[in-house]
Amino acid sequence: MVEDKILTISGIGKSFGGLTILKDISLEVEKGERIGIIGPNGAGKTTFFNLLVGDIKPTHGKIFHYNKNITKQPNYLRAQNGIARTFQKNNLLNELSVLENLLLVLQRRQGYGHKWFNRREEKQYPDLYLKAYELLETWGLSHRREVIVKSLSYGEQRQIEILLGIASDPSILLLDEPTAGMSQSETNYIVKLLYGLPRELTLMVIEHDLDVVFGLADRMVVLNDGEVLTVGEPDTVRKDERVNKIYIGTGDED
Amino acid sequence: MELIGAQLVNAVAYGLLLFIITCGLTLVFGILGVLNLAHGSFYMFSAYIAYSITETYTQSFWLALFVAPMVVGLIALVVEITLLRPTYHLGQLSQVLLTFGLAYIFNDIAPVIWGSDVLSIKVPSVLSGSVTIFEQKFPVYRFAVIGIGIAIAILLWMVQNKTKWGAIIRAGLSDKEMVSALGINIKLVFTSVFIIGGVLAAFGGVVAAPILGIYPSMEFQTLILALVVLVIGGLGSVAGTLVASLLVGIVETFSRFLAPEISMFLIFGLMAVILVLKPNGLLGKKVV
Amino acid sequence: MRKILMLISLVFVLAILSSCGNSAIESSLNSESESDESGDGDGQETIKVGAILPFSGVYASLGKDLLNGMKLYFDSIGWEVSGKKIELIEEDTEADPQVALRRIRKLMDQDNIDILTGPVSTAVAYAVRNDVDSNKLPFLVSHAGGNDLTRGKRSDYIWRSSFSSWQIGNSMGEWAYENVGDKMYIAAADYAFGREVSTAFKEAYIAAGGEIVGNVYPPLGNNDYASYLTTIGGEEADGVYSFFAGSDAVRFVQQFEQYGLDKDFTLVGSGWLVSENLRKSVGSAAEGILASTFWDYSLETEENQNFIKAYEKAYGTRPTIESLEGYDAASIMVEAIKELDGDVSDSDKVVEAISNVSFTSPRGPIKFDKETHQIIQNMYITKTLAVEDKTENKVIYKVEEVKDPGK
Amino acid sequence: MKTIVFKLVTVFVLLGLAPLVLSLFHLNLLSEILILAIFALSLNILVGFTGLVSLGHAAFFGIGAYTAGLVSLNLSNNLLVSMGASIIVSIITAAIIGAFCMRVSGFYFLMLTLAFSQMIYSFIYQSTNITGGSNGLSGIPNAVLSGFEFSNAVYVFYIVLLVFLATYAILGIIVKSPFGQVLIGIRENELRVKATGYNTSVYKYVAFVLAGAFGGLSGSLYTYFNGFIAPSDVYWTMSGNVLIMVLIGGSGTMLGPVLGAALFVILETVVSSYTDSWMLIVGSVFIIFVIFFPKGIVGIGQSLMRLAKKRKLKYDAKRKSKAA
Repeated sequence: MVEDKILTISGIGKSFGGLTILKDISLEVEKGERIGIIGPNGAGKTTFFNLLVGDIKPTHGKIFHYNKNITKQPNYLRAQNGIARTFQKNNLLNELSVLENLLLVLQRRQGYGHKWFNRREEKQYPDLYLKAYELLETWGLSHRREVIVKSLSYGEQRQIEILLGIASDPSILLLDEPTAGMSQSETNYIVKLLYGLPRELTLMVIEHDLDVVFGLADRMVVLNDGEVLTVGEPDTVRKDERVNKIYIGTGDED
Repeated sequence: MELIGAQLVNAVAYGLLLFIITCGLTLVFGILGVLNLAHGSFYMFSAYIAYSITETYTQSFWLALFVAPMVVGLIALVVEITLLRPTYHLGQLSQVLLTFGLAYIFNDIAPVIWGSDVLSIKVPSVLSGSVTIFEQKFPVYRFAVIGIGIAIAILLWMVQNKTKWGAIIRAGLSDKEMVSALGINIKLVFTSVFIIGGVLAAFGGVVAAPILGIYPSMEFQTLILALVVLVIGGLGSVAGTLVASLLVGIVETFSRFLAPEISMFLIFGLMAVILVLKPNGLLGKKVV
Repeated sequence: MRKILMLISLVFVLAILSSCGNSAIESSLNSESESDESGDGDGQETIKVGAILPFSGVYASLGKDLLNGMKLYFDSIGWEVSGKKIELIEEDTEADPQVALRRIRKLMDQDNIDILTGPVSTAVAYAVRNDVDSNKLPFLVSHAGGNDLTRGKRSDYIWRSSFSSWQIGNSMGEWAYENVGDKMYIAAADYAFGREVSTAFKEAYIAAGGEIVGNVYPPLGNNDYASYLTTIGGEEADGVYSFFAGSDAVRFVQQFEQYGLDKDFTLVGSGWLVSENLRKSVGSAAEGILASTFWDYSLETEENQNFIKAYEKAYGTRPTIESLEGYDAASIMVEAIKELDGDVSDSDKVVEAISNVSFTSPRGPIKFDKETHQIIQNMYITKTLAVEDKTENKVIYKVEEVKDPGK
Repeated sequence: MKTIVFKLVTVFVLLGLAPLVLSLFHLNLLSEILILAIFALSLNILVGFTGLVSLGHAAFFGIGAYTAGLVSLNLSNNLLVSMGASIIVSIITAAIIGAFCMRVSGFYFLMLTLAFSQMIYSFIYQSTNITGGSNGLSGIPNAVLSGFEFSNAVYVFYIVLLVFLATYAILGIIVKSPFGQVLIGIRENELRVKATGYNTSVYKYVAFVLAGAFGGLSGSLYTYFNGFIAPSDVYWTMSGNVLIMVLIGGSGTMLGPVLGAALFVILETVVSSYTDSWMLIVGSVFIIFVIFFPKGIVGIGQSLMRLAKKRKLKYDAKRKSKAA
């Protein structure tokens, strides 16, 4: 049934109390595929992500990662297995520095998370620090290394948010509105970074900026009222009347 | 059989007494998000003030029942305006700690004013008789406590469900930002609710004084018990507090009856078990 | 920066702590080799008496009464004995043994007191026992009644002028069998003292021929006795022996009456059930209670009447049993100092002198048992009567020269 | 590592001189400060580094103290035996209580820890036959180590000092370790740390047990120090006091709890000579700190230092411009 699909979502749904947020979503994701997810506010996009990463459990349906049923797997295990996410609202360790934020992700990935009897410092973990410096260099954040996160600009924090997602070296990265609230130049910068990500990394992107997402995605999923409205190539979706209708109907501001 | 029936009456009376003492704490937590550790101090001050009124100035229990909550309400007002209002931005934990500090302070003020002797309030003559049920005499005052408890429960339910204030309060329980978005003066709501919490604590102090007595450090004993009830019921849920009060009343009364040596142990055990089974208390919403 | 902070704090701590006085090493070596710690020799002009009493917390009122009683006696002799001034240094124990230990170490090491007196809480007395013993500091216990202080934890330097739990409970046993009935129920607060007193009563009562039909031990500070009272109400007994004190006593006695138990049972207990400062709060419910005690306001001896008169004049309120304890402790210390002609430099001589003190106190003739270091005194049975709109205790029986067996 | 050892030795030598300088009374005060400092440091793992506010930490202090006392009385008064037993029993207790407490957070955590500590308190209070009940456990023999008896305050002080420095060093390393950094992450934003792939429950659990172990250790020291334990050491006010120490000193720092403990003990000793209203004073001081100095004494120190630095920079700049 399941071949080498990296993610197989079969009929998942979620309701809170009497309210149904998502119903019967099914989707297969190929390795390396880039999927854009759009839909009006309240369509259930973030809930969908929360289900995939395991922050909430589905009311019904199943999720497979390769051939493994991960429906009941807790979120930290999914993260360990390579399903990483970014948050719609910046969700960082605000009182810590950029470097410390990054190191926390990297030390888990390199298996140092449980080490308790030596200080985490460059002398002890040269590889860890080297990797961190490398990443910061690539993302042009070296000069902000020691800055406390909360004193960064919003756009910079947004960059860190995405950087942390990538730093964990995931096989799938779920990006929840990566450019939300950013200026045009910042958006362009982020988009460039996203384009530059390695092709074998599977991406799922929720995005309001349709230009960004149509350029990036191989396939589009349109959600409306908790249901899949349509799935298809960006060009097809762009021309779909129903899609245009809901977008014109509601406006796309968040 | 009679014995069990009689113990049940004891349990209900004790449970409702706990409810009277605790409901103010619940209300304040539900709306302000402040776990008011000075709640016990309000309770204590009220009992002492009631003592002064009934023993020193007049003989009227009823006057005390009215005046003491007013005075304590005033104290609550001062506390809210001077201490809590300027510090809401510090976060909920800091506010708990502030009220904790207050409880320390109030603990030392009371003996300065009223001395450190054990005091008590006489029950008004109307309520001082006794009734025989289940072949056992019960003080009428216990039934009065049951009545008052039920009345307060109904009153709180009515306010919460039938009035505009209740709507605000219910909204406050679920979403503070929304309340301010509706253009309602949230500061006023907070102050009022804190005063009401203080008044309810004070009311509990007067009602409980003839049964539980007045003595130094009485507030900490009551506070701990109230916190247990609050947590079992679920933080912020008035209905939960009512259920929890009765549950604690029943468990404590019957454990005293059946296994007096471990009764102290059992109440905390009950709380631990309930929190493990239902981490948000019996009827509580999720609070972080 | 952290290093500097650390250094600063270190210096700060050391600076605060390093005041004058001889160093710890010297004093602790001294205490091992040399015998005498307290006092600075005969040349001193004042005799320092340290009092560790609770002035805050639940026992605060007891502590204040004890202090008032002591001061009353010292006032009466002008704070002077054998040409030496008496200096009283009070320390608050907060009824917390650890705090008490800290305070007593201050009294010993900083203030160099000559005699120690207090405390209210037995736990405090036990806590300080070893420090007192190893420092050879004469310690006159003026309230704490735990049996062990004059039994297993006996020390050459600790003498008790107040009472022991055994004296309180035992004195009621035989009398209750003869005058109340042959079946009793026991209700006592579940803490060491409550257990000790009720055990002493039980032994004496059974020895006299009585039968204990049941017992219940509510926790100390229990706030509602309804459940226990309903249980007791279902029992067949002539009386209920109870040990409660403070707010527990007020609640228990009041609720005992409210639940109608006073109609079927005689309430018997210790003097703290109906003590002077509680009876007003208890109200009419105290009427008819029989209690055993070593002093009562109603004692009609000349010594007692003088004491009461002086106390009421000084403080405008009736003395309590704790006031008497303080008064007596002060008298005993002064008598002992007199015998030594004011020279308290040798603690062995001080305790020797204390052991020889005997006089007629407001509570009756007292002397010390040189074996156990426990006071030998009369015990009284009182009955509480309604007088106008108040209640008064009345001594109805005297048990002479009650002596703790010491084991 | 070398600098740490150097620092430790320096502090040890400095504080080790204390018995020569201080009077017996002040030395005892210092011992008590150090014991309570260990206790506060252990709570700080939870409150300061993991962000879990416990109002039941006295449970571990009491368990450590009573275990040390009971073992000394009944089994062996060998220092290592009784201290080891204290730590083991504390760890077991913390492991059991922690398993329950990890299921809840925030206020519920605060309340559940309070509930468990009160359960332990009532057990100790009512088990008169084992623990001495309200009278406390007294007559505990002095600790002995290979024939040497810790018979006076000076010897006890050196044990306390040694254990204190060891604790300070170990905890200092742990909080800086990758493990400790995860705890700090949990304090800052548990959701993020989870999303990063950490099983935060396990980390919190380990922190809880660790705090319990060191809490028990400090309790055992208190037993050697006083030769006596009372149930009031397990009562919730003790938990409240240690929480106050941590917060006044500066939670989330290593030095803070130590300074907090020192201030608390010194203040109590000084204040109680003048007034009986000790709780009023400590309550007021506490409120002032919560409102104005939420980062505690250490926070004040840091601000002052920053200010001094700024001044110095300004001064230097001025001098330079003048010279020019």
